Amino acid sequence: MNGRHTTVTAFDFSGIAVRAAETDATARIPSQNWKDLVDSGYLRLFSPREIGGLGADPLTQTAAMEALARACPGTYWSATVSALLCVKLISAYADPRTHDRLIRPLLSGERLACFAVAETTAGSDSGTIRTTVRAAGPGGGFVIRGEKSRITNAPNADLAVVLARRERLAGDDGPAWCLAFVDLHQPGVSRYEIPRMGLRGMPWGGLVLDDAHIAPTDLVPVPIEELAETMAWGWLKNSFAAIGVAESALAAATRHALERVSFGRPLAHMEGVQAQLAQSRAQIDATRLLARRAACERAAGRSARDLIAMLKIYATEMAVEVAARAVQIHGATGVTHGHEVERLYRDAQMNVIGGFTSNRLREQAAEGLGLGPAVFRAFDWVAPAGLGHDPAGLDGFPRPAAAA
Amino acid sequence: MNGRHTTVTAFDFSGIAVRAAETDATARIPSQNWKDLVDSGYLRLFSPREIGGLGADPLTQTAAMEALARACPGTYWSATVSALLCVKLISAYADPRTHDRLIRPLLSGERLACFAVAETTAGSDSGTIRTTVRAAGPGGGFVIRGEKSRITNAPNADLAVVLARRERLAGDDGPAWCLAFVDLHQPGVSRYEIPRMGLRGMPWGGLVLDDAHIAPTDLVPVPIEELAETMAWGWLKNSFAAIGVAESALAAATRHALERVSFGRPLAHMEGVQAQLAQSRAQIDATRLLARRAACERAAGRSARDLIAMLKIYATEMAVEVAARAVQIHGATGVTHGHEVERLYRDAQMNVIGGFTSNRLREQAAEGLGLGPAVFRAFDWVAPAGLGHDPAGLDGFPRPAAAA
Amino acid sequence: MVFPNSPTDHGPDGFEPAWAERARSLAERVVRPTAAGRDRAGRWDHALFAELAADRPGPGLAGPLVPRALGGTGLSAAQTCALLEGLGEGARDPGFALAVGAHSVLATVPIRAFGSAGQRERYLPRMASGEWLGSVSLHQTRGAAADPAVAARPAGDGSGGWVLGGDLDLVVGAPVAHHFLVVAGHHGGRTAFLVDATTPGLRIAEAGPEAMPTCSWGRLALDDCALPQEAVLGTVGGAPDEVEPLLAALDWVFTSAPWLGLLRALTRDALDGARDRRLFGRPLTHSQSARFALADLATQCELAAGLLYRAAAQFDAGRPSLADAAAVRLFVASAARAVTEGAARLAGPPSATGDRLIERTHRDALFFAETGGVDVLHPVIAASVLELG
Amino acid sequence: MVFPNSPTDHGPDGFEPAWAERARSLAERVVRPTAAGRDRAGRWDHALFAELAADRPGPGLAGPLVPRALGGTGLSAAQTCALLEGLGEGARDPGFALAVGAHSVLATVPIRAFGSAGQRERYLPRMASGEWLGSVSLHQTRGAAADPAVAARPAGDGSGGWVLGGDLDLVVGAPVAHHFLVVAGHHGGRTAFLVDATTPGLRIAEAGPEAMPTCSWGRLALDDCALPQEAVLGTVGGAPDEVEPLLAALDWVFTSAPWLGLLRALTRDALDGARDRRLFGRPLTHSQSARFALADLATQCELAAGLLYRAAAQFDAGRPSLADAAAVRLFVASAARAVTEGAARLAGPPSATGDRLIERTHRDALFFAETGGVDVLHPVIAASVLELG
Repeated sequence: MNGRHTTVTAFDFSGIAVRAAETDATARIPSQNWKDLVDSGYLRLFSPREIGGLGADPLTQTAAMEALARACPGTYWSATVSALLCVKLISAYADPRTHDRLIRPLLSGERLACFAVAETTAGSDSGTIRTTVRAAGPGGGFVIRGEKSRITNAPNADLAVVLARRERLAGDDGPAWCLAFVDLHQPGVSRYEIPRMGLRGMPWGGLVLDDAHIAPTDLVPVPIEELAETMAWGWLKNSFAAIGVAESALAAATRHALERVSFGRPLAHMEGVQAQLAQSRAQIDATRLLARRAACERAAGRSARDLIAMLKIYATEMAVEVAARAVQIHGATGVTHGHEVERLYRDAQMNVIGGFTSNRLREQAAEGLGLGPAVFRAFDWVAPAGLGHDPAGLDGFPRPAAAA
Repeated sequence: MNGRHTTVTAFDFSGIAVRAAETDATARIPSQNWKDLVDSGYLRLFSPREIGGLGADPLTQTAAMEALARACPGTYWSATVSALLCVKLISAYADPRTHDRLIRPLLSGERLACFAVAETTAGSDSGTIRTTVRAAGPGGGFVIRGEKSRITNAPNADLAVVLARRERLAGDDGPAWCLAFVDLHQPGVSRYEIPRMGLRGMPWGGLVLDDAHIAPTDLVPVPIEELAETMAWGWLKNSFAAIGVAESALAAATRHALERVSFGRPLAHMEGVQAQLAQSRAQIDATRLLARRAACERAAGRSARDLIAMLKIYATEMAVEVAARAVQIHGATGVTHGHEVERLYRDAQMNVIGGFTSNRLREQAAEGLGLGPAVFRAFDWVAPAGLGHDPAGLDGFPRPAAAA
Repeated sequence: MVFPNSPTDHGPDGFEPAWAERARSLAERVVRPTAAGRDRAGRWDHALFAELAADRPGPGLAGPLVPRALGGTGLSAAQTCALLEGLGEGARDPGFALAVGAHSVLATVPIRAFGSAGQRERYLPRMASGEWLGSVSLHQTRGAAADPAVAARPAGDGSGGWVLGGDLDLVVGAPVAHHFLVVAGHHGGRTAFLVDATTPGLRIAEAGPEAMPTCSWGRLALDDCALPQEAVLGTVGGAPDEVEPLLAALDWVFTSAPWLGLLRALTRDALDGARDRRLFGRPLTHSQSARFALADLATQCELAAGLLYRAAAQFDAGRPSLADAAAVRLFVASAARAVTEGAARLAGPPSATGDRLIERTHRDALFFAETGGVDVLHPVIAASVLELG
Repeated sequence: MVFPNSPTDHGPDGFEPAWAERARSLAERVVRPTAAGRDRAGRWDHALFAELAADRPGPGLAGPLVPRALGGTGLSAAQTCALLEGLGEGARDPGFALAVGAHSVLATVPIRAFGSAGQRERYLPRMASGEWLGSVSLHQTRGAAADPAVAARPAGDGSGGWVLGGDLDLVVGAPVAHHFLVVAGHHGGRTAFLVDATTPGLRIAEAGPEAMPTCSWGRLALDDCALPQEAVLGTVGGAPDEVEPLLAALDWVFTSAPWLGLLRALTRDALDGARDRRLFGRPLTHSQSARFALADLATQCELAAGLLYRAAAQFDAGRPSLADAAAVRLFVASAARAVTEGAARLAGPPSATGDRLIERTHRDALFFAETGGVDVLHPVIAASVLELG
């Protein structure tokens, strides 16, 4: 059986799809989108019933993710960061007593969360993170200070899950990093938007935390190496974003090929165009099958982290390729602002960059293959190997007495 | 010797480069850019002295093209369409008496020209062009009617070189198509802009010609098959745009790699990043060498049309690849709106689409290899070959009495 | 709110790792030791095949898709795929794995699907036991994309028999096969025939490409071969609906299965090799670029696996898809090139020793890609995407 | 206004089509007829080489870069590149072209550049005439990227002589060579030596990869080989500045040159083949997809040519660039894979006849890519881009 038809028809996000061009153009997710999302149950799919979710099986989850990503990648990103990634982070690490207070509003759609890792001068390397949490003093709790940048949902989230350094007092041997659950509606928080190439509907920007307050129970020290386990949900999110973008681009290219006649020949009848469509079809299918497998592995309680890393690399780069083919099949109309494939082409590259980049994930996949951790050596080894400078000419280096 | 250093330092368009981000953001070429272009002699490089040009040798021309494309692809496109492509078209086909009046202002920068081929429902296939020229009646001259779309410089050009059908009277056995040189400052002309993904500084849009008037000498019947010979100048223009974009992207990636430290390792010292830079370097060099060769062939009076077709395909797709690598090396900053590599990534795809698309040019290159003209056959041959429907299962088609 | 039942009739992948592992360890023990030598000599070793066929209650590689009632192992398509994957990985011999797949899938399934009761009872038990080797030409596993090479005409004696003439190249295991599945063109259509090797007028020559030499290539010359009515497989004129699409789908899926195993073997070798190899005074595994390449090889294997087992599961569900089968072949052939080249890069210049798996798979991957052929696969997939063709 | 003089010392490309054509027609007449047979037999044919060497006043393929005063043809680097391109295209024999290039460029130029007057007079005239065949190991044409395989120590008898020990693989034409250029590591650095085949303690075995068999591969075992002071080529300890970068640049440029010719031959074959081949009942040249593929093959050839002749022209200008030479090899190796695969696709499944150029070049292109090695080429180019390394 051909699984893709199941996924496409299972969830109806057609209203969101109709508004996708507007969402991109205005850089705002329409409120009706949120209403549709709440009604669809999407926000609850990824969580078990115990915490207010629907406990959907993994194939339902993946079908829903793909359907939403196809409808509107910007809306997909915003909703999935909050309802999947942030909820997983909170439920994996939070104190059960505070659990409910933070998670329920995210599942109901009343509140929106962001996951704040990157900073203005730091990407996926936690070693360069400067945002720091320290004890608030006599009043109890903690305060956090620093700037997080290039964060999905930062401009309008209610809650931030922030990766920060922990100021440790003498005798504190706990992890050097922590997750802080920061209420963003407080005086110490300001935010800004960052305009960008694609996924323009998605809220994206920075958070400036100026001694923002954190409740005592909302700080969780975490071993940094463990965190990647949960962050892999984010890579899975990007992968389905990529699948959605690619599938939309292929559908648009197919429609155009069937409609367009050039030199008296309908594009769909041309082998060169057929080859492009066929390659896209095979690549998307391979990606989706791997993505579903990864989701099922996770649902079965296995990490699948390295598999998801490999998936994210391929899926996101594949979608760029498929979107570029769709642009080419469309020709000049495909780069006209507001055309669906123009938007998909811009969106596709965002999935490559968002979360860990391909190179960062290749590092991790390699480590997962048993190659050991990355070993750094300064690039100083070409010259000693005799390959550091240009050679002499056919007659050697200039000599006082040049030979015949 | 390493030719690339010659080209980069030969022309100083640093002022234009400084304004490139602004040019993209405001979608307007600053007037100072035009002043710089006039002062540099750029607009006169491509024309012989007899018609007011500088008669520069081909390597100087290519060095200048690359330098301007590196500085600002949008400005490059606008200037080169007018001073190279349109001037070549006019001088190749126009009556020498009208020559001067049309060409001199383009070379001096007083006027700007556009080349109008595509229409709202037609691309590179002249067979689908509907814009038509007919005799104006007793007053003499001609009138032109139709809509041209997705035309560089259409929003602000003074003169349009328009490819149109010719209404032929009985007994007129001349070519069915013509080039019309249309003064755009007249009542029958209206224009519009088309927003688009990249090359936003370049004026781009449509021309609506509503019985616009054409002087008797400004209409030239042309055999359509000859026109590709002159249009190849446009493909060469795109190729250098691509080389400039790629070289800028590589330079930005190199700078970033030297500055950025991740996980305690400067990017420049990482073999994965080095591989990306090395591949880009080799690809750009190969492209530039082929581009220069093509320009020299043309300067020597040879067509090189098929060589330029192959060049345009590779150069423009190469630049997309190089720009994508630059974005990846930059990570999330590389997709932030206004960042140089974000702009280059958007610009790169425009060069693929502008002029003839890669597929159209592959068609032509194939014909140039002696494969004969394209032969169309409707896509009806998979089913007769036994590959048109899904096979039976392991037990054949469902049978009344299923076998053991 | 729409909240569908998710498809639970099968998992998302249909992997059968246990069967792959059984075949892998058997092939590693039985086939691999002689692979390099047989490859150099271009030699088919029937004893090896017999040993794999006789491995009961093990995988029984000769008859996995023959029903138990007819003496086979009665495995599912997914299990058979896993067997072939394991065979590819363990044997490290693309030609031998091709011959096994040609026999146990390409020559077997059309008889199971379209054979008369008589044909099924005559051929399948002896094929499942390994006594009779069945064979096909790889020119005939992509429909009639190529111009027909064999022509048939009615015998004209009222017997319902036929006379076949023509030449057929790329016949897997021809010199050692007992019978051949041959599609022939005739006035009014194309028909499939079962042609025994002993048929008068049939000459079998050893000849073939340099790739996959251990499968024992051959060429058939059919010179007025008279065949009885019982030699017709399926409906007269029915090949375009029956045997042709089935044979294509089977080839694209099951001939790809050993390649998945080969890619896994190459990837593991590349990992080991990169640990040993030194460049610029340090282990190659310290190079970020080499690490990236290894990650990409592993990724290709996982992607290929997903497509392969989806297509196999479609057979088991009774709804094979020609387009999805074509996607398997397209992707696996491309992965075979990428993984072979990546493995070669990581291994560096070849040494004079070693089992030369990279050289063999590199040579054979090109052949594998050619016989699939993007010029056939692309239109088949595009026909499905476009609903044309 | 800046209005520079354009570089007029040479054209933008430096192509030498007349020399390529001379070599092509000679090789087509002399070498090509036996290429497939020698490839199967893995045989070096010295008579062929002698015939090409003796072709005066023709190209004189044995000594193009040997000055006329020393008995050579005294051609430029660009002309030599053209000769090798033509040889590749006409001979259709990657191994033979490798052996010619190894002798006439790799083993010759270091002696011309760094040899003493005595060494130049002893070796170059006999090499240019084809009497003596010079040889190198392809392990030593990428600097000391690999760990050193040969160790040297001073003879210790005050003679200034040296004693060499170690094993060296991938030696082109070893069994038939007169002498070898060998770089050996020692305390304080690495030094280049000229080692005659008759040196006591040197054993030469026929052994090598399966690729390029017509070059006559061999392996050197150096067992306390005593060499006189006169065997040192260049400065003691000077190999990292002298022979190593030169040998790398020469290999990357001149060993790539025959491949450009091979790619042109493959492209022409593909054009002809596509005209003859039929698929889905019509000529393959009617398929848009096949036409696109042919256009891309031709494009790869033109791009590769530009890089190749730029690098050759740099030698003639006395300013060879290691990074630009590496770019040649990187691009040509990648083009070789792409063109071979494209040509194979257009040719379809191989027939049992034909000269098997695609199979040969496919096998050899992988070897060509491995011995260049992106893991060496990328850092060399990146070092130039980054001004690091």
